Amino acid sequence: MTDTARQENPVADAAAIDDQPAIRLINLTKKFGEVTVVDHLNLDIRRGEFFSLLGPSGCGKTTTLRMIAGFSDATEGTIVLGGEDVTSVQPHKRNVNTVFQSYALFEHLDVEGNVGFGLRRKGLDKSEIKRRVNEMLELVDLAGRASAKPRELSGGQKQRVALARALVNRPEVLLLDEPLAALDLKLRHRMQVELKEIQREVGITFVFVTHDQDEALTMSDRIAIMNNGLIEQSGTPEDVYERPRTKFAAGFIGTSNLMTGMHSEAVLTLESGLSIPLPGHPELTQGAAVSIAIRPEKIWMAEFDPGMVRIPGTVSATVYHGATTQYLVDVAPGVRLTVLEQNLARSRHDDRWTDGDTVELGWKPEHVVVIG
Amino acid sequence: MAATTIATEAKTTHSTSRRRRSVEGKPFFAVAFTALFFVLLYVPIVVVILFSFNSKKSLSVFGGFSNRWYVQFFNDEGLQSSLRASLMIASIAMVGALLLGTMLALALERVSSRPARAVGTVSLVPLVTPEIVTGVAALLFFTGLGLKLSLVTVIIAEITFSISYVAVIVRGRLSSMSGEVEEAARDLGCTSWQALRFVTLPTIMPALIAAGLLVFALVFDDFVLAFFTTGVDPQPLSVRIYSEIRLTISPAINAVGTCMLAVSVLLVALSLVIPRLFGRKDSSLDLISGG
Amino acid sequence: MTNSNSAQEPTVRRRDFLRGSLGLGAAAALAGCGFSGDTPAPAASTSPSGSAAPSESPAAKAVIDGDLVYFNWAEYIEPTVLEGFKKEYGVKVIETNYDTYPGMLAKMSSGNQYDVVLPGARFVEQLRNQNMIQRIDKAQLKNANQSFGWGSYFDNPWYDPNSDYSIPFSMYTTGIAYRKDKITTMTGSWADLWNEEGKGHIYVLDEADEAIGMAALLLGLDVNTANPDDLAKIKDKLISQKPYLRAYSTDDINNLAGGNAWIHQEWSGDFLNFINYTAEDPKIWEYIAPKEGMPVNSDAWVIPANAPHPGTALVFLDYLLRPENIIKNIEYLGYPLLAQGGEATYAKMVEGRPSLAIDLKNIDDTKVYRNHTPADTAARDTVWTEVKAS
Amino acid sequence: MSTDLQDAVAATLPGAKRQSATRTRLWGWLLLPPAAWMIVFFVSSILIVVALSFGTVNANGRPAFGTSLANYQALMNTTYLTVFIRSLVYSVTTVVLCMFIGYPVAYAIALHGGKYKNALIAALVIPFFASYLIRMYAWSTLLSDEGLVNQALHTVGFTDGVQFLNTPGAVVAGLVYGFVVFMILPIYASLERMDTALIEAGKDLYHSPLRTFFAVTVPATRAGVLGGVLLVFLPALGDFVSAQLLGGPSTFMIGNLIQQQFFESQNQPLGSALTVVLMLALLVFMVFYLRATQRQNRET
Repeated sequence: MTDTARQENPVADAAAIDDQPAIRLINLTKKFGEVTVVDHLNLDIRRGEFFSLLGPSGCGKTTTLRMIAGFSDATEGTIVLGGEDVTSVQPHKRNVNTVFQSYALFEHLDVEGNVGFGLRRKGLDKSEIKRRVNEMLELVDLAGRASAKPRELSGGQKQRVALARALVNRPEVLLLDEPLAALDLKLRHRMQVELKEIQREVGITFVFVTHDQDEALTMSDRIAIMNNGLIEQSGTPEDVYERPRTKFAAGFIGTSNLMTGMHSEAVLTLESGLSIPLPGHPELTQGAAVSIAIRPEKIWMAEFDPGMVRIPGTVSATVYHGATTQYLVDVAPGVRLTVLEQNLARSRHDDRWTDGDTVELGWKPEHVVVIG
Repeated sequence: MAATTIATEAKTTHSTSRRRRSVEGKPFFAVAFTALFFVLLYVPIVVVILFSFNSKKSLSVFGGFSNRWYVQFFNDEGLQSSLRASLMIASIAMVGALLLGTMLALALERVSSRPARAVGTVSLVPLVTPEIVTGVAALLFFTGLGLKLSLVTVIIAEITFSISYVAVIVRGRLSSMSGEVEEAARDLGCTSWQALRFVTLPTIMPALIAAGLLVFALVFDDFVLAFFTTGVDPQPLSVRIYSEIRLTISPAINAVGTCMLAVSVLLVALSLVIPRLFGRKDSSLDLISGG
Repeated sequence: MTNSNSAQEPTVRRRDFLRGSLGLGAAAALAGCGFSGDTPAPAASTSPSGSAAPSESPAAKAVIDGDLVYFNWAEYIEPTVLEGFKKEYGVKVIETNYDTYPGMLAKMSSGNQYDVVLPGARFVEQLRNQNMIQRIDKAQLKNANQSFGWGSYFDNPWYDPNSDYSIPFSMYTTGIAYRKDKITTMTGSWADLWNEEGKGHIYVLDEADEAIGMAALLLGLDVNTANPDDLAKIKDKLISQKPYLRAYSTDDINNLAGGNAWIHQEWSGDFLNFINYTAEDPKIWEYIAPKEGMPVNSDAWVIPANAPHPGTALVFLDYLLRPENIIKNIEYLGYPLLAQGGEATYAKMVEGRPSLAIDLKNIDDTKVYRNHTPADTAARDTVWTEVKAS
Repeated sequence: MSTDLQDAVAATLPGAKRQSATRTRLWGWLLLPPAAWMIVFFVSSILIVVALSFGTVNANGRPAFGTSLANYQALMNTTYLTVFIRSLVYSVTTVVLCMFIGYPVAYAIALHGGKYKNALIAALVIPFFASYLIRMYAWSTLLSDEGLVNQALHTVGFTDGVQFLNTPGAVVAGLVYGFVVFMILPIYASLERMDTALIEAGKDLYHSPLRTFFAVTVPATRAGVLGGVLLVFLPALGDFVSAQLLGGPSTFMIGNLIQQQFFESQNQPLGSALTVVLMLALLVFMVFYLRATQRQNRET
């Protein structure tokens, strides 16, 4: 874990960042009594990027967001916003805005009143407010509903009002706290696309908190995976998906087949006695405990290429998903791998395996991710 | 929301299963019983109104219509000053209880420390204490401190008694308001106070109105506390009514009662209408009744 | 305010204080010793003679010095008389009412400040002994001769030597009212309150003195007795009456008018007022003077020691003593007022109803309610509480 | 205990819910004025009552603090016990009657009120905002022996008339009339909150609507009923107006006893002791009540 932290250390990395980051968190820590919720977090978020904090509930992602917004005081550490230390600045003086999970719309005001709230607090003149509010309502596709009260709006509309209300202030950073969690699946997918488009259009840095890995993968420029108050790994979606650096990262994003054993001479020996060839990792020390992860879709069950690692197994369960079929294959006592096969046009129904079939599994050595 | 659902549900069952229901007869019983209940509820009210127009000085024989008791009421300086005193007590107690009760509700919703919970519990005790106990306690407290009993002592006692009503109603509304709403206000440039003023208070306004009207009505009509704590100032109306009905026959009291009734109809009507002016579909009555 | 008995007062107070603060801590200390309303100087005795000379306060002058704070029974004054006072002197009357004499005393003791109060005779004595009322300078009253100075009994009544502290107002007897159309078996005794015919329609006044006094007369005892044996007999007697009773109530006029009462222990004036102003058919009503004797009592105006406007109070009392106002009040209230000509006016009103006649001679006889020592008062109160509670 | 009480009381009242805490110093400061007010004017006044209950009446007939148990000894008397039991019987009867009257009314309004629901609730509340004393007084004149009700009965042929007033029944009726609204509103609220799908499901399951009512509706509204019990029982036990205006010679309640000690017998210490006993009785009731609500919470 300390490795991760060091890698993210902005001081060490400073040379690599040409531009000043939108947000820099240095040793940010939050404790509630004895419980440490955020633990010496170091993180840079670049200007204009769509950055996601991804993690299970209770991992500290929302607390981090609340500290950035100023709703929660940091126990320790520094928050730098656009080059300025804002650690002890009141929320209303920080140039960030938040889109809340519950939308937190003001029930006594109509849509226009809600969206213009921040501008009125800033004391802008009326015509300017009106202009910018209308512009923003156009952007979020709510131009016709300016005088509706929040309770008359649908969930998706409320969501867009909340977004407009925050964006209209042109914050340096927009914080979004699981803003799509309350929407139904279909609407959520639509809003994901819209949000991403709006972000591109306005060019504001988005910090997006979510526990939904699909959401994070599809929308983000970069993702940080958080667990127990620490960042396990950060990088592009492809990075974190293809090359998980920790067991948690491997397990949390997508499904992974995780196996731990003893490494010696390019072979990993599991506790159950199963030996798995592990070529191409000269960096590994002999006799060390090593975990490997293989994505289910990276495992083949037929038409193997040369150079693949191949081991036998028995199908214990099949789950038909339409476009894919998921197989659970026992390769050794207590070792069950998940395999995902495309149901391609060329594969015939009869070709599929059923429970109890003896099969062979294979994968390319480069698809095996070795975790420290 | 739930209300509409139930209403629609009730309507559908009504049309689809009329036959079965008439066999079992329960809703008819309930409805007929309710009708009877309302009749009994309003019988004395009708009597009060009717006899306020009686031309005779009698509460059992109606001798024809006359406005003599209203004339007497409007010329009776004692009753007038009592009415003014009660209006004043109710207004000040309403404002005081609203202020303190709302503070209490806001604090209790947000502070969960041990002392706060203790205060919360204590503030609820008056709700479950018979008024005679509160009255006795207030009397002993004021006389024990050597304070002169006056409208001020009545107001203090009434505020003490009413804070809990306000706190409960306002807390009910606050707890259904997400804490994020205030954060949103601060996020958009408000200080804590501004968030309270521009967002929280407007949001809970219907609850404040409901609580205010309830307290006004309860205090205006309250007899026991006023009886124990009133001094030589003009007596609150309820206390004067009490001494009059105990010792004399005074149909002017019916005129007073009719006027009070008219005012309370107005108040309740307001509580139904005002929230609509704030653009809310539910009314303060829902809050009073907990709906 | 000085007091001849004040020498022993501090020790009593301090002892109370120590007891209180030691035993009860902050709350007791906060409220001081004897609790509130332990007014200026507690007198050592409440002896019926009232001989303990009360304080000499500088007597007030009959000059308007503010609005009148008036404390009386509800509607126990002719309305135009009160109106006339307000108009003539341009002051307001702040009126509060009591519904029992002890209730009146409780309100006065809790520190409430009134200008004029109308206590019953024995309460006048009690207030005087406790220095709660002030001396009334008769020279300030132009109409004082209406009540005093012509050989009137009230030059020196039993409850207030020389009438130094009070102006007598009305007097009354307590008897029995009944309906001739419902009850045919009256015997002219207090035992009629146990009448079989009237069972369930009999009322007794909700006042300790009246109820205990009535039972005492029936048993041939002193109306003021505090003897434990007597009280035990009285208690049994009163409890034996319960099956016959409709209720204990001082709401007498309502009870008569509503038809609930066929037999009612009744004040003479209320009865007269009832048949004159309220009764549908006055002829069916009769008032009897029980043969065992009737309690006779009176009341008097006083000015509390802490009255905020004693000047206005004196002006008001003088105003009440004007002959025309005396007559108006007698006719409205149905009680004879204790002033010149009052008896004659009253006598005319009760012509043909001899049982309502009141003889001034009886005003200090044995059937007048007197004050007791605190222990005796407590004993009588306990009997009354137990009777009502049982 | 204290938080239990808070929750239990809160549970009986409209819209009450627990909530998370967002801390700001502001809120702490907001707590100060009401807390100070309650401590000064409520808590300390109750303490004075307790203190004075150990006091005595001095030679002057005035109350004084003390450490005497005499007032409590005086209460060990069959007379006071009678009054206590009588008050309990009246209050419990009142609660039961309010339940049987209030439930159908709340049920009819909540489930069959349709669009008139709000109007009906308003109609229910309005009389309770007009003077309680005047309404009681109106009843007493209506029901008097020659009042309108008996006049009506007379014309129908009941020549003897019926005595309604000055009976224990009249006192209880007065209490029911005075407090039934406190039973109806919580039941109404819980019926409103109830998921009507439950009734539908119940009808499928039990077929008979009556059985559905007892198996589904009644349990679902138990919280409302318990709340109503609390809100009716407590004021009924301490009432003295009903017994005074409608009662007979033997309907004295604790409230009357306390009032008598304060305003007639001039024995404030004894009155205080009675008040303390009343408070203790209520405390015992509250403990049982809390157990009941907790059991209810566990079951649902």
